[in-house]
Amino acid sequence: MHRIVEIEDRILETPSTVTWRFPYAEPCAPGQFVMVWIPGDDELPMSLSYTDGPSKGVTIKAMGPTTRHIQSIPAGSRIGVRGPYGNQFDATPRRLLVVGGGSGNAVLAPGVERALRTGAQVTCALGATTERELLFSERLAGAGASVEVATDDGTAGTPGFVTVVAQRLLAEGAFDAIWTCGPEVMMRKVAELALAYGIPGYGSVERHMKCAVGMCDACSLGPYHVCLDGPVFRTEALLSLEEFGRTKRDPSGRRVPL
Amino acid sequence: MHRIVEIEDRILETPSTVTWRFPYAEPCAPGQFVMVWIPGDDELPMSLSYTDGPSKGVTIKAMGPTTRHIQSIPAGSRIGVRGPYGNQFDATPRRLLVVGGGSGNAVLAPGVERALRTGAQVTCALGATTERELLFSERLAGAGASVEVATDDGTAGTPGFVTVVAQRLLAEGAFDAIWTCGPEVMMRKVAELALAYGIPGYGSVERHMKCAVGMCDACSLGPYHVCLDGPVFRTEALLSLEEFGRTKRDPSGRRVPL
Amino acid sequence: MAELSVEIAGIRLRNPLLLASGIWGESGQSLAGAWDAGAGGVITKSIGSEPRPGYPNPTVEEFGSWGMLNAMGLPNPGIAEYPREIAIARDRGALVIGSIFGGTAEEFARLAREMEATGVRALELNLSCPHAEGFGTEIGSTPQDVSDVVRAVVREVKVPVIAKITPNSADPAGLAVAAEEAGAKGISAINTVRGLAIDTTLARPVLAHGIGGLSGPAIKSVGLAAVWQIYRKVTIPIIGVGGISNGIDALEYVMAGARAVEIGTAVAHEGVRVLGRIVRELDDTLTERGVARLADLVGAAHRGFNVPTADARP
Amino acid sequence: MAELSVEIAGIRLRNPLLLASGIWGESGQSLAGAWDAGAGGVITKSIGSEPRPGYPNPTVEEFGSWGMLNAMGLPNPGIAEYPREIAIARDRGALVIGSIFGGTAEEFARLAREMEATGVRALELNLSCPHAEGFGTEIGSTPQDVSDVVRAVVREVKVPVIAKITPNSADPAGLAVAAEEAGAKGISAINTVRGLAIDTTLARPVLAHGIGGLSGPAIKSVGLAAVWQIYRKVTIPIIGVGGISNGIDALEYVMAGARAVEIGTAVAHEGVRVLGRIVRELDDTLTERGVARLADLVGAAHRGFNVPTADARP
Ligand SMILES: Cc1cc2nc3c(=O)[nH]c(=O)nc-3n(C[C@H](O)[C@H](O)[C@H](O)COP(=O)(O)OP(=O)(O)OC[C@H]3O[C@@H](n4cnc5c(N)ncnc54)[C@H](O)[C@@H]3O)c2cc1C
Ligand SMILES: Cc1cc2nc3c(=O)[nH]c(=O)nc-3n(C[C@H](O)[C@H](O)[C@H](O)COP(=O)(O)OP(=O)(O)OC[C@H]3O[C@@H](n4cnc5c(N)ncnc54)[C@H](O)[C@@H]3O)c2cc1C
Ligand SMILES: Cc1cc2nc3c(=O)[nH]c(=O)nc-3n(C[C@H](O)[C@H](O)[C@H](O)COP(=O)(O)O)c2cc1C
Ligand SMILES: Cc1cc2nc3c(=O)[nH]c(=O)nc-3n(C[C@H](O)[C@H](O)[C@H](O)COP(=O)(O)O)c2cc1C
Ligand code: FES
Ligand code: FES
Repeated sequence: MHRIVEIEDRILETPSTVTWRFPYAEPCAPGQFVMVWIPGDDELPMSLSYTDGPSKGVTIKAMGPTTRHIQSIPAGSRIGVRGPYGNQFDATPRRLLVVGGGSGNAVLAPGVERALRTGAQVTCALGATTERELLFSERLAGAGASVEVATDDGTAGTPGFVTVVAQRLLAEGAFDAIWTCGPEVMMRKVAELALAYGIPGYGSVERHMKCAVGMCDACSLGPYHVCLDGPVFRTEALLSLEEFGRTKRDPSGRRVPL
Repeated sequence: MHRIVEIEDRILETPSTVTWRFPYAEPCAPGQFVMVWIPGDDELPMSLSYTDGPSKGVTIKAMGPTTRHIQSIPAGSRIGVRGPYGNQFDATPRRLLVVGGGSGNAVLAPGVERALRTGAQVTCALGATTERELLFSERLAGAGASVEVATDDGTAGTPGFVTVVAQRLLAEGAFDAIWTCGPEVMMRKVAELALAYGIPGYGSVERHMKCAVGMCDACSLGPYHVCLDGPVFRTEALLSLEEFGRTKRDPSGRRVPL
Repeated sequence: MAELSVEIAGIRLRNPLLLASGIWGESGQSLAGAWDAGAGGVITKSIGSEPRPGYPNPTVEEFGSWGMLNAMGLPNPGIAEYPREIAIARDRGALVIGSIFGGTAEEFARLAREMEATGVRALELNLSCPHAEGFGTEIGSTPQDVSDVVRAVVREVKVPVIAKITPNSADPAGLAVAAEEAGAKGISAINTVRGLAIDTTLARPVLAHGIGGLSGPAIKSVGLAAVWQIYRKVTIPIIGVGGISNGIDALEYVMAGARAVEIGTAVAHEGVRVLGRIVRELDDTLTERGVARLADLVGAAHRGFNVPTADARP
Repeated sequence: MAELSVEIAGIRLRNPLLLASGIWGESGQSLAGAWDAGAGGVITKSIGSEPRPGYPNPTVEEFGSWGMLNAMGLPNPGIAEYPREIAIARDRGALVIGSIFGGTAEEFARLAREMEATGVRALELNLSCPHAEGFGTEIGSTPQDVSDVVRAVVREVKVPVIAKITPNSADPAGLAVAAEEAGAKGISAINTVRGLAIDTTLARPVLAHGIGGLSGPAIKSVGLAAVWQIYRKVTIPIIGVGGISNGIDALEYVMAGARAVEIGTAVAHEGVRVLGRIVRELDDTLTERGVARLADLVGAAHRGFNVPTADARP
């Protein structure tokens, strides 16, 4: 059932990304997502960027018509929320490497905070196209993570892809687990690194979603359904899928290039 | 929902009355009734004559086609049961007078046993047409009640109506409450006695039942519904009803003489 | 305190909650009890020409707390006996609507005359009982049937006539349109949805009649769909029925297009005090949301709503 | 171990549980997954002539654990793209039934030819989607429509044709009879029941399309009633659908007259392992009750059952 809630807080994170905080009593875990309904517009899957306490949050990047429209919706507006759905990030790593890109950082953030609270050592490699688009690097550094940054245009941190930073961190330090979320080409690279270093990897994946409860098949990914078996998968499992990083299904169910 | 159960025990109580014991896990209280479905035949309201433990019981007197058919149904047969429905006898009297007639004794029995277990003094005046039809006098005497009997034909106890015995008991002893169940003319007399002696009276009443959940209006009795507000009523309330002891409704809802 | 009174078919109701037909409707004292409990009006059991005992038990099967199947078989004391029950309810001040059922348009017309004479404020025609051979849905399943019955009744009586429509139809709105064109002053939607339950240990239907009608929360969305579609096709007021058990449910119906609602299955277990509770919930909700008049919300969910096409996206 | 295999429309199923159309039916790997989980067969998503994205979200609203409303809008990749998905499922050994929908009898016939060419073992015609403008119920709501479509399809293909019937009808059995007379070799009943949900704080329908279809436990009794009535009118096998979520539910359908059943909404949250669970429950129940062959129970609830009259009692 949809619950109608008011956006209590609206934070402009970057020029193209907004966070909404809203009251939502359901227990939620890092990695899980909710379906967010903009009445009169679409309903979209959004990972929770804040999972603790009575007030949950999502962080939304402008990608198409609805997510662009979302950027201008004021606090106090009403939205529909259902969920949480899906699985969560493993709660037990001790030395954790996190590799995020773009809005993927928002998906990873609450899990990083939880890991830090339970005493883990967390190193984050966070990527963005440009400095102003960099998401949650301060939030995670403030929480106690060691944060390295990469931007495509070199306006902050290492110039180039975040995977390069990740590769260096893996060469330098020891990790028990790698978490990743971002563009699939990036995640494929991280998955390959995890394999090469023999470290368990976990990646949060996106596919088109409609029902979110494992019925309509919209989100099928190989033998899996992202809404039911994911969104967090072992990167080994992802690597074995011919679709991963290459194709997805459009709303009609046709396979299209990613 | 109907639960289908097997009759585990079948006891011929009198030539016209049979008791069925059956497994039924729902908690039940003295005074409450269940709907008993004879597959292929009717479904009828029956007060519980055994309310404790995993095995409940009903005691059924042959009155018409279905209750006659019931007398010959063997143990091991399957019946449908739903409920329990309705309210219960007051659980707190200390000195209790019980006035039963015919199959009404079965309705009163589990309440008497409960009262005795909680330390009450119980005096029972039990009536029947004839000795062989007398129901549960040994059961209640065995449980510790002081039992007096009346039969219409004088084959046992005081000849004549049980209300005469009740009147004598009321004149002799002191009581905190009177319970009654039997033909309505008998109950009306008991209700008047309760009023005259200023003792709270409770009577269990029958009306035609269909839904048993307070919806169809079949069991309406003045402003009450026997399935919802009863079957146990304060006798004062019953006395105030023009219908009590005089008319009932047939299955079509027409008022007919009792 | 929000203004809850509404007008349907020229009758002002103190609030939009009506006791549904077949619930607490055989006895005048029960009808009066529902009125005293806070109903805006009470609808009688559907009354026919002759006393009718209905089907044998089991007549009811409950599904959890979200549904109920019944096949009562239209038991009723018959139109000759029934006026005394209505008199009891009217003497207590109740606003009574008389429900009738018949096998032909002529029978409906005859019953309507007799029912009108009891002083009821309106008639509800049961064109929609899903389990009575020869009555109900069988006579109300085509626009032509609905039209014939409504026309015959309207000719005979002065009180407003409300047609109660079945959901067991490809097009409930088409039935409503037929009723409006034939002179009905209101539409009630819906009656129960055709259903069946089987006990697998006995390998037989649970209800003595086999087929019955589903009611309760399970059919709320079905009733809402019917009211929604009917609202887009007729101008006479609609009375929403089906699965209402709290104030929000009632409000859903109002926003779908209902001007009043009926409460049936929710009376089970709780009794008619459920009517008072729902009135209070409705009042509290409106007050909380700053809505002064319930009537302003009738059909509110239609405003600004456009049906999207399946080709709206790439 | 009871014998669970059944024959429908000349096809032997290893057990009577089919994955319902529209559930895990867009991708070949999902169909294969349902087969691997234990289904007796899998039915594809209803496929049309062109790729169709379906309606915008929200497309689904859940009611507790007893009901679900959906208006997907028949999204599908189109018949040109779909054969590769069927090939994946067939390569894994799955028994696949192809579901199609169209706007006219001719379109159905054309799709049927193309679907048959993919190697499906039977066709299911979706004559019953309650929320797709111009398709589904709109084309399957009269016996004439059903007859026209079935006849056109049967002429074109060799595989058996199964007509999926709507419950949103005064007489689902009449639709089934029309399908049988037109050459259908099986009847599936039912599709979803027309429904609507409104959010009262927003004063608007919850689903983007407004009207949707109700599924899940709420409609089990509705599906059972349809199967019951159809069984009394046709001789071809019936596939029961609607609200089945355990072995007893499936058995109710079998006793009402179904030779096989489809599982839809029960897949939600649990995934297709629900199919394996229901097969096991069915097997355990039969074994416990000493029934050797499920097929012997088809229609068992009809034996010895007589509809009583309402005048059976004084
Ligand atoms: C599990 C999950 C979690 C997500 N978490 C976040 C998040 O935390 N922050 C964030 O900014 N984005 C997240 N997304 C992606 C987000 O849902 C899409 O960016 C958004 O739906 C785009 O919608 P649009 O209408 O603006 O764009 P469109 O122009 O419609 O599409 C832009 C992109 O979004 C995809 N998209 C559109 N509708 C859906 C849908 N119903 N389901 C999935 N993808 C869709 C399109 O396929 C396309 O790739 C998540 C997606 C999934 C599946
Ligand atoms: C709350 C309640 C508790 C009861 N408890 C007992 C009990 O413990 N033992 C017992 O022997 N009897 C009990 N009865 C009475 C019993 O239900 C009837 O005697 C029985 O229904 C008769 O059915 P029949 O078909 O054999 O007779 P019929 O010939 O049909 O009728 C004989 C009498 O029973 C009445 N009756 C028939 N059907 C019903 C019905 N559905 N509901 C109510 N009355 C009906 C008739 O009106 C008539 O007065 C109880 C009744 C009620 C309402
Ligand atoms: C036990 C019962 C008896 C009913 N009898 C009648 C009736 O006599 N006439 C009628 O028009 N509707 C009858 N109905 C239908 C209700 O009036 C109502 O339309 C339906 O139950 C849906 O509403 P609900 O979900 O609130 O019960 C009956 C329903 C029930 C449950
Ligand atoms: C999300 C969803 C999508 C569906 N899509 C189709 C479809 O494409 N074709 C079809 O014939 N039925 C479709 N149906 C109907 C189901 O096949 C089934 O008939 C109905 O849901 C009742 O069964 P259930 O209660 O087990 O779900 C769909 C149902 C749901 C819930
Ligand atoms: S979104 Fe429907 S199956 Fe995942
Ligand atoms: S038996 Fe139906 S109201 Fe009591």
